[in-house]
Amino acid sequence: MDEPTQIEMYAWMKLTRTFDEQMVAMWKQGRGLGGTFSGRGHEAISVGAGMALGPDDVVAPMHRDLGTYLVRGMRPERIFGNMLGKATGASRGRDANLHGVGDLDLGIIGFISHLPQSLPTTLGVAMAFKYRDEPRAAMTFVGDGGTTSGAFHETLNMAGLWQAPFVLVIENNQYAYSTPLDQQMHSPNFSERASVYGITTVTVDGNAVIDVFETCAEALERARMGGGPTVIEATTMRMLGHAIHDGAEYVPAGLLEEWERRDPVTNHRKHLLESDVASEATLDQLDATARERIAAAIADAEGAPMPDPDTLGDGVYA
Amino acid sequence: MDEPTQIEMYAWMKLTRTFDEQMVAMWKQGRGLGGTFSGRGHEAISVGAGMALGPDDVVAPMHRDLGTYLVRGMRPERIFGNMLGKATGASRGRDANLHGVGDLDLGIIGFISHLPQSLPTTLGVAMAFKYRDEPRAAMTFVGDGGTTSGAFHETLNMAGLWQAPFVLVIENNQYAYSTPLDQQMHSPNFSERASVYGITTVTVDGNAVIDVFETCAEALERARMGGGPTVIEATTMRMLGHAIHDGAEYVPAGLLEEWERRDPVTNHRKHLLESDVASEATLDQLDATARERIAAAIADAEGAPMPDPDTLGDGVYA
Amino acid sequence: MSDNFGFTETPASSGRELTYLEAIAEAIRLEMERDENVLVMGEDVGGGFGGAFKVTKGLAERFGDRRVLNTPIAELGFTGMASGMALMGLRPIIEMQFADFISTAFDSIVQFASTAHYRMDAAVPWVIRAPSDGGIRSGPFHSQNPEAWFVHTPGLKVVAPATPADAKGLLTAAIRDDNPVIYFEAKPLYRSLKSTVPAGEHVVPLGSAVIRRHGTDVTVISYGSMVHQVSAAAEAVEADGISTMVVDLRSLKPLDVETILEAAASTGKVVVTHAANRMAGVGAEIAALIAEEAFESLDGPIVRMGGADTPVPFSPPLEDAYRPDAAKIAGAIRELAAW
Amino acid sequence: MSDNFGFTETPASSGRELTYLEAIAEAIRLEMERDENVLVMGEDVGGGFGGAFKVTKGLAERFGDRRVLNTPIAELGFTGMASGMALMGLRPIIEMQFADFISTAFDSIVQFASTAHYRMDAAVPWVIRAPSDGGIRSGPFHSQNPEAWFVHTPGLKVVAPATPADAKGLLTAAIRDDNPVIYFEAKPLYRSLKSTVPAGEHVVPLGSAVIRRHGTDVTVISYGSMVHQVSAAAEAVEADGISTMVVDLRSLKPLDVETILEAAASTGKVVVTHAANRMAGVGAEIAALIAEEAFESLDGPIVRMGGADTPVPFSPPLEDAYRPDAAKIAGAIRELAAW
Ligand SMILES: Cc1ncc(C[n+]2csc(CCOP(=O)(O)OP(=O)(O)O)c2C)c(N)n1
Ligand SMILES: Cc1ncc(C[n+]2csc(CCOP(=O)(O)OP(=O)(O)O)c2C)c(N)n1
Ligand SMILES: [Mg+2]
Ligand SMILES: [Mg+2]
Repeated sequence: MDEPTQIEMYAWMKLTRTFDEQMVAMWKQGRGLGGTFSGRGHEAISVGAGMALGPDDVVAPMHRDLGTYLVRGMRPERIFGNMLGKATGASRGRDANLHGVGDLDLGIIGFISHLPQSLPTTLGVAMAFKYRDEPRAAMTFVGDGGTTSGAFHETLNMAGLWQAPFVLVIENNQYAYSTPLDQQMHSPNFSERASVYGITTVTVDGNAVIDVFETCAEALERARMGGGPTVIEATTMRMLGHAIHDGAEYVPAGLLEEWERRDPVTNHRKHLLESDVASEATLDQLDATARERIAAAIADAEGAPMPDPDTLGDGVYA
Repeated sequence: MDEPTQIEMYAWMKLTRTFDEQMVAMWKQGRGLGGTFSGRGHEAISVGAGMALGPDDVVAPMHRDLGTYLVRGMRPERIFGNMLGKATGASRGRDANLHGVGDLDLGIIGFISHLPQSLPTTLGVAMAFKYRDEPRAAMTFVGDGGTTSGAFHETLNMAGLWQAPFVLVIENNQYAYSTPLDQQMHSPNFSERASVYGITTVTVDGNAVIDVFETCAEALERARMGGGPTVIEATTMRMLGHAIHDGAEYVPAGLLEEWERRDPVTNHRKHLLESDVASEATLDQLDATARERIAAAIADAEGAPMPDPDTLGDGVYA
Repeated sequence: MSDNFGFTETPASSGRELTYLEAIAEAIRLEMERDENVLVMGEDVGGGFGGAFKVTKGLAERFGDRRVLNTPIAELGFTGMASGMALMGLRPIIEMQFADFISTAFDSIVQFASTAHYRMDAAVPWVIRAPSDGGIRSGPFHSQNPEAWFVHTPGLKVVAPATPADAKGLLTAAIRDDNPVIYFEAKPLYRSLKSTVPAGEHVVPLGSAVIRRHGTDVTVISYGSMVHQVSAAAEAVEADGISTMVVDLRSLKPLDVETILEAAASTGKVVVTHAANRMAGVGAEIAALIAEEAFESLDGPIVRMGGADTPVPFSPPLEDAYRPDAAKIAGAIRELAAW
Repeated sequence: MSDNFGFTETPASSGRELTYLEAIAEAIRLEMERDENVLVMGEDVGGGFGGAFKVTKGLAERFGDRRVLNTPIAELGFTGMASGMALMGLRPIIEMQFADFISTAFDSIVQFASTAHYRMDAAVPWVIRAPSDGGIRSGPFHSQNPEAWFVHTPGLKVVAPATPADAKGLLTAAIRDDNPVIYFEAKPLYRSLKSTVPAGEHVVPLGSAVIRRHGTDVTVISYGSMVHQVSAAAEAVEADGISTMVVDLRSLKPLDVETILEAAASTGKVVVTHAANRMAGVGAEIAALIAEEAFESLDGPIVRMGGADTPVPFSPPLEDAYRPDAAKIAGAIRELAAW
């Protein structure tokens, strides 16, 4: 992989991590509105997948895929604005946190709360590409928890049947809210589960951004070329609670320690340094840029106006 | 297998077939009401599975499982009565054809139209047995078509997770209405699809009543003894149209001819004769009994009163 | 057969007689010819079969499998899929095999399709064709009229044509509309009702009701197949000297509030009727609207007639007791006229 | 806090102050102690966690995992499963993590559970606990009030308590009822509302409304958290010399028709209000009922106030514009009183 791309990965992951940390801090200080979700630990997946997307591809990210939104060009101002219910937010005050942060001009479908509704929707996007014979792919994400829902099965069955240009990333982060894998399913054999539908399956270390990127890039290219759908299981760990209010006392401390050692941002930084791809100074510079970028976004969002209540009814219909 | 049981199988299959043929004839003569479904070709499955059930087991049959209702003790009068909308029908005029033909005293849950809702419902029955630590099993059926629906996945995932005393028979009859298997799924690998959930799977010739019986009996016994769920794929062919009005012109004639040679009733008769289990006279006698039994049931149902319109609101609530 | 119902089709120019079903099929075919983005999907709609009611018969031969897509039994999945297609500019027409099965796709309709534009400015232009209504001995799972669930849901549009001409015109409008539209077709009318339908392009705007019959004593508001029962009832009470105004809503969401209120005010006496069960049905909305906005003009209670609060029973005497019909409606008109 | 709302709890004997949430938890615990067939199931309800809102906290420790079952994310499947359990005599209490997610289980509720007794004489005694309602900045998918869908569906019962005492009493009745009951708990009240709750057995029969405040000028009918806004509005308009009767429906299906009609007739002026969106909401049923059955007693239009016909927006100024509140209700009362 070329060096600039590897450095770019770091920049996006760091921007994502910084956003996440600042967001958590704001909410803890009572400067937030409603609840919010941290994607800490998921940066390699969200950034790796996001960077693998081509300009004409479409993606429907989830609540822990902040990096994908950012890489795809969603300005942090619009995301913080959304979280604070501002008129400048992506949903203009209509939807909360990362929900509804969508923009078809950027090829992003906003997060849909009811799990896993992004699956059939994204299959439809893929089928539209197929219908028009366009070399484009559609990608979405699902948590381990979302895979036990009926829409998972219906979508993958049809994706396999029609060999749609569809890529699904399963973010297996060990928990669905408080529920560990062994209370969700007999065995977390995600690849087997997907392969019965006639779908290519791959498992990847979800904390290794280069691996995620390459796996996704290959799957997306196969999809664009008519090679059909892929399901990628990316293993990782949810490092904070389910949402901001959740202390996640139910997660064994040892598990978090183990995964902390595998932190995707730290490890990619280490890799860049050890392999001499980037210098400490370069990376420090990227860290500083991320801090500034996020500080500016927060300032913008906090300073932005609330929506005018008279706009309540606007946009219910196209 | 002991000889009386083999003969009993013939008796039930013949009763089922005779019912089915008389029903089709009635509807063609305009003596029916609304639509109805033939289970011709499915007798080995419905009778074999029905006979495998223990007295305390519960079953939720489908629209082609007439034999299961009969074996389980649902009197033909109540079924014909149901089909004709009579007050004496199993649902007292409320539900149509085999829909709603249920009676918990007989351990039968009436057919539920929305496919495949009998799956989660039957899992609940199984979980109730498990909750009370009773050595009982719950069984239901699904067509090839019903397997592509979300409830299939949600149910099997939970059945595997909790190792419920649950047995599912997939009646793979090659079609869902006009839609052949290859337009339903990438590959009709039902056993693989079920085994990913941690469920024992078996495939059986759905036209061989002894095989069906033995497979089901083993699965039910395993379930009762705490050995967990089983999914049985029984391969067969829907020999008539989807419902009475459907000529099934979309089914290749050759396919029907091939399966006609594998007719479950004819073949079981041949087997009984060739293996000297029963004489021609014995079987002819059973045929005559079936004809009389069904003629009596039809006469009873046709002579029965319609429900009193004043009872419209009765029984909406318990 | 429309003569039986005692009213003339609104747009009667240059038409031919088509059945209700043929009018639906014609609308689909014309829109598929006009716009490459229009496609049909659902269980058994494709190949030589053409769907449970044969509405889509011939389309696969004409437009190919790409535009007439047979789906597995997966209403939740394929309706969600249609939303994704619609986001990309396609205009899927989804056939529910029966309206009853729409509950299986419910989550996707009421949570995603209905909110996408509000939340992310993205249009979801699909149509669900839902063969609804009973009276033909189909039992509780093939006779439902589930429109109220959707009329209550913001972001959807809901229509229910009563005539072949409206069946064509409303479906054309629904396909061209940029929002998710649920189109309830009355399956008892499929082959039993034949009347004049304009040839070529014919659009009936969503949100416009029509007065099927003018009258001065009592206003009866209805939609779908029930309009014909109302017209027959109006005919019947004329012999008693009662003059009935008949309003066919056509669109249930958005409602044509102006026409409803004017028609209610003009007679001061109103009956609202539909085949769906009465409790919290669409009739409740109409009655509540009038009770609030036309209260001063009212000369009597607003009478609602709907199905009983039971599942739709199969047996003829029970189903007949369940459903409003011309005789029951005439009774209600007479009683209200005498009030 | 209940003092703010200006009304006394109905069954105030021998009680202690409990929050709305504690009252729910107490009902569940007492019924689990009383009847071995009662169990709790849903996402995250088990273990030490006790559900997203901690309503079931402590139950797993007390009753074991067998009776407090953590489920995967599979609302359709586990609600259907609860129906099967109920057929076998168990009494599952299903927790929807948010009422909003009930649409995912919709098919199973409206097609199987609601029709089983009518079609096969088999009781389905489950309760779905659905944490509903907004006003707390949770956005379109965590603020819904979806009761109208279920009130329209024959065979279901629907309740919506407004006070801790009713929360306990209605949940107890719902668990003991032999039918499927949807219990909408108002999550904004969970911890904000604390008032007297009878200790020990406490049953509020399904189908009985209660007059929260007597008055002679205007009757306001409501349920759930909105009752508190109505009470505050009644308090406010008293200063203007307007005497308001406040009806808390408690049960939405079956409705307490007698109390509704008497309360409406006694003042002749009625406001109906709820947080769910107005169009074809439960308020429409109430208004239509009154417009038909109490027409002669009416002295003014029946005023409905509900949420706007939009998804529930997240941003405070939008959500405030969306929801009825004490000030808006007081405005409506004043206007109607002057009519
Ligand atoms: C149908 C549905 N039920 C319940 C929820 C509430 N909910 C939101 S996130 C979540 C857990 C999801 O777990 P998983 O899919 O593993 O994703 P993760 O949060 O771990 O990234 C739940 C239960 C929901 N959003 N949708
Ligand atoms: C959710 C749902 N969608 C559609 C239908 C209509 N329908 C009834 S039977 C059937 C075909 C079922 O095929 P399969 O499951 O293979 O059973 P078979 O009829 O072949 O025995 C369809 C589509 C239904 N009952 N439920
Ligand atoms: Mg997870
Ligand atoms: Mg089949």
